[in-house]
Amino acid sequence: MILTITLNPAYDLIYWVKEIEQKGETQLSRAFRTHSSAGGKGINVSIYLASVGVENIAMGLIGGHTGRTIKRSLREEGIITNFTWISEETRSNVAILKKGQEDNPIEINSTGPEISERVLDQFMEQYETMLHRVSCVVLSGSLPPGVPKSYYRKLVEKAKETGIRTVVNTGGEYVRPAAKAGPFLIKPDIRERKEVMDQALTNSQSIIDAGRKMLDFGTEFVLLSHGLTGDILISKDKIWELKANREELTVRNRVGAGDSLIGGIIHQLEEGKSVPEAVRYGLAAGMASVEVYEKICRDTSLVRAQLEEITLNELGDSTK
Amino acid sequence: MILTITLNPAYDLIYWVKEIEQKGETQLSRAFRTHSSAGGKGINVSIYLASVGVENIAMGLIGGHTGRTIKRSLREEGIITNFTWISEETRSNVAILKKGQEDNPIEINSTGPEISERVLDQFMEQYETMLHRVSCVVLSGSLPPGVPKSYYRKLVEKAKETGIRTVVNTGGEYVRPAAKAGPFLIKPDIRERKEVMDQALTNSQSIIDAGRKMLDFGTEFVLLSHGLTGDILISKDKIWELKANREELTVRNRVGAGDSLIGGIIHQLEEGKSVPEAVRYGLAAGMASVEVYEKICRDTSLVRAQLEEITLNELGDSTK
Amino acid sequence: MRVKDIMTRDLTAVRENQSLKALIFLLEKSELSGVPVIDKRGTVVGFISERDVIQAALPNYFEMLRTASYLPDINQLSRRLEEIKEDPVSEYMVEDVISVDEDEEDIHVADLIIRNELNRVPVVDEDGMLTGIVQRIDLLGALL
Amino acid sequence: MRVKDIMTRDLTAVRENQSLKALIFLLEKSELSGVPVIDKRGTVVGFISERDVIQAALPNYFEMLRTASYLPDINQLSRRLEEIKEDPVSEYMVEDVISVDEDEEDIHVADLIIRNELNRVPVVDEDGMLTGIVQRIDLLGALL
Repeated sequence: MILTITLNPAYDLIYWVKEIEQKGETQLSRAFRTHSSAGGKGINVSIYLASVGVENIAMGLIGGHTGRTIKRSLREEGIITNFTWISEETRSNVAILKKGQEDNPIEINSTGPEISERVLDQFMEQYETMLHRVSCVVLSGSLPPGVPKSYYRKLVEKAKETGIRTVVNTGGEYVRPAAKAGPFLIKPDIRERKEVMDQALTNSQSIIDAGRKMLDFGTEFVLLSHGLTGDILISKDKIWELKANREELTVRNRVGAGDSLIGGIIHQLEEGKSVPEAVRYGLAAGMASVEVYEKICRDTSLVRAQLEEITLNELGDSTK
Repeated sequence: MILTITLNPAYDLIYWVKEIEQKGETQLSRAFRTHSSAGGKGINVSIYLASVGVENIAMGLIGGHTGRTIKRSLREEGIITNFTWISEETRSNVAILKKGQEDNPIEINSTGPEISERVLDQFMEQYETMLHRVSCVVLSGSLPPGVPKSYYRKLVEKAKETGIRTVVNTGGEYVRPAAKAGPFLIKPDIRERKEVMDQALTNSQSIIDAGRKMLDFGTEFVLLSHGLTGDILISKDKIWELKANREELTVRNRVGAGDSLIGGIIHQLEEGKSVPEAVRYGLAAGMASVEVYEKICRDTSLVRAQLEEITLNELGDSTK
Repeated sequence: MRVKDIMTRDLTAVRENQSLKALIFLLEKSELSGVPVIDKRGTVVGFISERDVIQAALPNYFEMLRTASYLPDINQLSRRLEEIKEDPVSEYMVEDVISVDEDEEDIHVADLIIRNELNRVPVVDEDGMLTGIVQRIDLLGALL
Repeated sequence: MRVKDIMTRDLTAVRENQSLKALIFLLEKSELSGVPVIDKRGTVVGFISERDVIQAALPNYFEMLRTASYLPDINQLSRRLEEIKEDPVSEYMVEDVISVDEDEEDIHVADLIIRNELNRVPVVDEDGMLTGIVQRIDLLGALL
């Protein structure tokens, strides 16, 4: 059983538009297609996992009308829910995809409500209870206001105490504290800033250096998926490079691609695959997700087709 | 008791952003303020009316998670709800207001779900039942796919049979059929296209000519609020011009201004005011709504302040 | 406090001539376990709930469940429901409906709800027209 | 069909050491009338509902309502609730909780729910850990 954590969930609204026209006093656009779904990175992983039949529990903080909508829609997906309620309304995020420019969407996010200590205590109680019945915890996304920057460290440590694997997918200032707890796998999110652990990512060597800093804290695997070179997976004693053929991808919607990657990795680890093979599959799941309008690609044949476009090579000894 | 009809409601999400920046592969923006609320033009009128203590019933078609959210949030506003359920999800509309350019928002609307005949039959039954207990019906906004263009005509006629006043606020192709039924007051929505009843609106005379065409069908009052000249109110035998001082308005959010106008008119008619005086108040309510972040201005002192900026002049005999 | 202070002003109801099928659609979408039945003018003429639908499909179902000797097959129930789904709700509703008016004391409704183990009580005006509903939860919300 | 085919896989519950105040917050936000009570490991140790809270605040409230002679004041209830709101739920929960497991036949749960007039029955695994809930509405949803 997998547990996903989304401390700052959102309801995702995706609009595909032909163009945005000036009409009278507004720049008006009528969407020719829309997709809405419960979101936030951990929840997206849950949706991916449920779509391939991997039983999972979604935890996190929800509130108000939007919170109820999220809970209901996860229930319809077959995901086990165990949320902590807050008094404020959960945020909604918007992505607008203009025809022909789907690879450069307009994304409007809001910060999300401020979280009180009382809520965090309640969440921690529920989290500790859930650790009794899961084998892997996925910690994804940013933290909402009011939650200490080091919160992922605490969550990873609690899981490790109980002997549970942890996978962390977060960006910016949340990477370092999480890495310090030494999770099983960490994938820093570097879409917004090509930097991690104060290390600018400019070429393969800088990526490997940044990865090593995280391994030093006891992290077992670091995945840096970045689009600068091939994607790089680093363990204590090995480095792998994964090269995907992204040229021929028809971009329909990038939202959820990174979460499909994490979902794909966990799905394959559950099936007993090695970490490098699982990562290769995860990349394929991410690429397949980009090619469908829905946030998550539910068709595994599309994933398998992408898998053939990805090569996995051992680069050598990471200690050198 | 007032009845508002919203056949194509939406959940409105409004985001205020500082700028939209290119970050990696997306044009990302974090909203510094958000406002979400049940919407659609008739529902906005209901919210306005409830805010000034005018009892009203909201009817229309809702579905799915968003439909439930709309129903709940109207309940919290103190509005009586009597919706008809559809199987599909109600749409969400988005407005993005960039700092310094609040008067030119980006608006993303979707069409809304296709409505079946069975749902329309069900709605009509509920509508006819409600006509036994209201004194005025407000028909606002566009019609969703599947609803005949002439549907407002049918609704206005049913209300007139029972001796009930009707106020219509719609645009484009929905204006003519509604006008044909001869409602009490019609306010064509010309924000998108400065044209009504096949008459281009270029100056006062063309506005008066377009208005007369609607009066010929038995409509009692036509209000053309347009920003070309002063706003013009036309009855069978009189014309009034209303001039507002819009120069000093600080635009915070235009969404809901037109609905506050209609709400203000009905509020004042309920208090026994004449139509021209009610329209003057309505314009003030619309202007006050533009100056607040919320969709509807709930502070009547702001409306009264705007009222002083509006002059009402009788232009003369409309039959000449 | 009075009923008007705690009631939910929602007029969700089913018309007496509507089919069980339409009722089931309404209960499912609105997530209610039962709704008032009204006539053309909006006057409350009955109340119908999920339980009444089951009773309609298999009149002796609850009886069968109560006697441990024989447990009926759920498919049987679904089949019977298929046969009667076009029937009007008026055939299966409870006609002797308990309702309250807006000016009654909340304690009186509390009494009605608890005494009769009700989840929802329709609120009507002097002409018997539906003006809302008191839910058990509204009552508790007022207390807590 | 079995319980696992109709159950809601939601683990909303209250810990035995949490306060009545926390319970009331949870019931209000989640719009549930009652939730299972669990221990630190997630084992179901009881069930608590709005009704139990009222009973806790005013033990003889329902009695009073049943005897027409005297109707209690609702404010009295609110005051008592204020006094006990920091008490743990374990003091007021129903300990003898009826639960089912995922592999039981749905008809058996139907029987339990109807016989005992329950709205919700917790589902537990072989270790007694909460895995979900069967709501009366899930049961009917399966039929209709």
